[in-house]
Amino acid sequence: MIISKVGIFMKYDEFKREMEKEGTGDSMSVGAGLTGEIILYGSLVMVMFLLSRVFSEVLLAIVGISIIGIGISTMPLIFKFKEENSNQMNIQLFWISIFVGVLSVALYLAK
Amino acid sequence: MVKKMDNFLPLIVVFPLIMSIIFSYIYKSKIVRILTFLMALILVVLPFFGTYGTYFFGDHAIALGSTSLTSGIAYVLNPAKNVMVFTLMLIGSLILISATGEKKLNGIFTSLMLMGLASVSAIIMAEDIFNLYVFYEIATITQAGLVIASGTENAYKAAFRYLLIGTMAGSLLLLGIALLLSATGTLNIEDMRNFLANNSATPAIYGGLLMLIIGLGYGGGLPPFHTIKADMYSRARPFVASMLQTYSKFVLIALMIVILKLFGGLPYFNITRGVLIALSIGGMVFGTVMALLQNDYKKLLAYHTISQGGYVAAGLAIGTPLGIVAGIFHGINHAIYKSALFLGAHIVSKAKSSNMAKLGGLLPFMPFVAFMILCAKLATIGIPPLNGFQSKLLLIDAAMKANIPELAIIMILVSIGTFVYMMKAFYLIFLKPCSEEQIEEYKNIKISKYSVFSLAILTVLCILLGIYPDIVVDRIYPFAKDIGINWALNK
Amino acid sequence: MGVLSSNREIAVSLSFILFGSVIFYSIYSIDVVEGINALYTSTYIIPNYVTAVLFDWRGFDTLGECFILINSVLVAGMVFGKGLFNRGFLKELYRDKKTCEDMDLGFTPIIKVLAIPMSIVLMLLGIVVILGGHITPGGGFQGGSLIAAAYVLAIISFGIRKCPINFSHKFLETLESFGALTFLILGLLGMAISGYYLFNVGEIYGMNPFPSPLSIAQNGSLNVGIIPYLNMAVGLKVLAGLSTITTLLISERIIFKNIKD
Amino acid sequence: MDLQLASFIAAGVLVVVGLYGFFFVDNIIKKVIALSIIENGVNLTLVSMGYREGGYAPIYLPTLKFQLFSTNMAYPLPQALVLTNIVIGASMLAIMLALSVVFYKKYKTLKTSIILKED
Repeated sequence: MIISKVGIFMKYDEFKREMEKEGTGDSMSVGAGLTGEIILYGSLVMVMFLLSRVFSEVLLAIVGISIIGIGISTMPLIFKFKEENSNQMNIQLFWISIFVGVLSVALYLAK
Repeated sequence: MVKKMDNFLPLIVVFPLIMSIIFSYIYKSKIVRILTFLMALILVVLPFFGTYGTYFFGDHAIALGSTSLTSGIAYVLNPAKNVMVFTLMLIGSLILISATGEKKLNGIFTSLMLMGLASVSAIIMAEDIFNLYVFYEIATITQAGLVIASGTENAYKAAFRYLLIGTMAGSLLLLGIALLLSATGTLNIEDMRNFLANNSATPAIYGGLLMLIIGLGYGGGLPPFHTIKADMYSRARPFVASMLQTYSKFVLIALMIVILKLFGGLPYFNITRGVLIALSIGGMVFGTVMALLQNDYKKLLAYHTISQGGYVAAGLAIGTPLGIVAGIFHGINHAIYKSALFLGAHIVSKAKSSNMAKLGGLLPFMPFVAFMILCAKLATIGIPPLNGFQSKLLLIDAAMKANIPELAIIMILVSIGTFVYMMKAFYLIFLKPCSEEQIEEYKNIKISKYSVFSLAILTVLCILLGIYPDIVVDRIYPFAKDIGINWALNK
Repeated sequence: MGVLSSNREIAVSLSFILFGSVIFYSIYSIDVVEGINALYTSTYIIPNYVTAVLFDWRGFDTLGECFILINSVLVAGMVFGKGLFNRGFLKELYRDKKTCEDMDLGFTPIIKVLAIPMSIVLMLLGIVVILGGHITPGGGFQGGSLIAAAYVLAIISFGIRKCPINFSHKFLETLESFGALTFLILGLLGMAISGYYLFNVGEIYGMNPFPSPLSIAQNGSLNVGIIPYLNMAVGLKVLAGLSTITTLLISERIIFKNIKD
Repeated sequence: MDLQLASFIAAGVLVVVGLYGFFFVDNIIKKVIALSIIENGVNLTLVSMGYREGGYAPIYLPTLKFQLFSTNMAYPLPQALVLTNIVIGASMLAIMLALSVVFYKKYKTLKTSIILKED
């Protein structure tokens, strides 16, 4: 089955194992986690579409979507994502500082 | 002698402040409970004291002569702001009523609640940007205090984080205000808007805009500040959390309106609008994805608040009149159904735990409460005929009319996620089969009548606004038309 | 940031440099527009223009700022166990009575002898600064914080138990509530007379609320209105608020009292 | 040298140094101090905005001519805003210090990475 190798569909068992580590391995939670993964990717794809439309760059869309595709085939993104969203002060400060940096670039340099 | 004016608008802010001092002074006394109840009743009528129009504090109106600027502090009340203040006060009153059922109610808690209500209504009405900053800081300290009130170690930590980052964001916001003051020479929002529209941009103005957005992100819980906010909501008592989320929703709306008012029509605002839309998409997606992973009911609700905040921000960030109406309307709806959900969580948490894996089978013990919680959940997912449906429909309509179908698709995707975790929570709490011992435990649960009363009123409001959305929308529309601009992404 | 990986350190430094330069550039390129200041500088209300802006033009800001102080005293009290829903965490922390020692830094007699006269002089100066706030440099905040500083000086040099100048906690609370309520009610007075909140009432039934000497007059305007009273209210509130915060931070007894029941 | 510009530069330095301390220093008390430095930088920005070359302090003395005084005095508005902001800063500081006292009691350390770690 070639298709299952690139999808996240084969990863169900791995996903379940990962979630059991945190004590939330029942089927409902795993389903919810998978939904989260799909929403994350889906919104990334949509954002890529939007960006490519705003900047009128077809190439950006293609490159972005293929990067997302590679991301999908390698690993579940969502656990990484959860780590980044933890409430450890240092990680929060890291993201805030990245945010202010990106914001200042967006407002000042890209006008 | 000046001609006497009969506008009691300041009482909306001042009366809760006076009562809050009295409450903090008599905090141990036995009459606190009765007074709190009375205060809750008074709060509902307070928003009707003001008459529409601009109110000048200390009779310092628009100065004639050398400058035609407003010299003092001005507040503006219009139907849209009145609806927001009324919603805020109503929810505050219902929370105070359900707090009277608490065993350890004390005056300090009531006092903080009242200060928060006064300061957030001041933020909504203020037409003066420094006054807005002062009340923004009061709201920050109040929220930290309300979290600390629950007294656990985690609550202390959440409040500490919130204060540390809040002080930074507040200082940067003030820096922005200082930059704008230096560039425009005024603090009044209307005058500032006129100045900005007629003069070209300087680096100081860009800096001011940047700092205002940082303040907005913090006050409204947009990413990357969402983890701090979610932490706060989940660590506070659930019925306190319903108040906290109401505060930050209205702070978000008020600050967004200020930014739109100041910069909305300017040519260099396009990139900022993109940034704001990106932030709101981030809020929606991050909130939902994190909520899908949670196992604790309170945390789930906390992240759900973040994702709905993203919706509100998205509507306002689009900036067309329809988008602004949709954003404000969704904010009001969200405040209502989310308070209902948190109150439901408060009732459920009487069953010892908020960990969903340990709950289950609660339906036979509180069928009426379960029904109301289900109503609120359906409202948040966006199922007709409840209020969430109406505002989400408006939001998606606004996104389509601005020619951003991608945003609409993301909204629908996020709604699906909301459906999944809300139904998961409902199943795990109310429907899942449970053991005999648990049933024995459940028999001892005493449900506070006050909480159920508040929950019932909120549910009725959900249905009412779902069937007659025009009650709110008609009041917001003229205001939105005033500050919104029509545009569409034509590429 | 402590525990971050080196890639992250680089990213964070880069974005910090960007943000810092943006802040620096914005502040550097400030070009002050006169704007509303033209009105503030050309209108005579009282000799001290800063106080005029604080209490007349922008009185409501000052009110809000008073409430921040009150709020902070409340919340700081809450951190130390006042009015919590659940005191389990604090009870666990402060279980052993041995740690209940009030701060006494063991200063030498020289400091102890000098501190009291100095703090008395400072307090008197503070009172002068508050009362003359509308004609001389100073005002409610400045005077209030001077008095609070004097009190802090006394407590630090003697320790809170043996300090000769000792305000009780209840007294300070009363003072603070009284100050804030006075401010609010003076605002309501303006509303009753003119319809505008915090209106600077010039006369009440033909009486001048604060008769002032002719020598501070300009253009025949003698009237300072209610500003001196507002100054006093703010002074009381600030001195009580700052002293309460110090007492809270310095003494563990309050925590033990709060978590006793 | 232009005194106002120098003052603005100093304010910018204070804000940036404060932000550095807030983002990069691990000690919680130092973080709080850094926040206080940011605030002082903002206050300095505001005060410098009121500066007038060779101006008078905004206190009217009857010996001065009013016309001369009013055209040459420093702007009072930023100074009033600073007075307000100082009290705001002090109150925030008080709560944060109170919380630090409690956490020091619990953890016997001031490291942010230990006190505010993930939970």
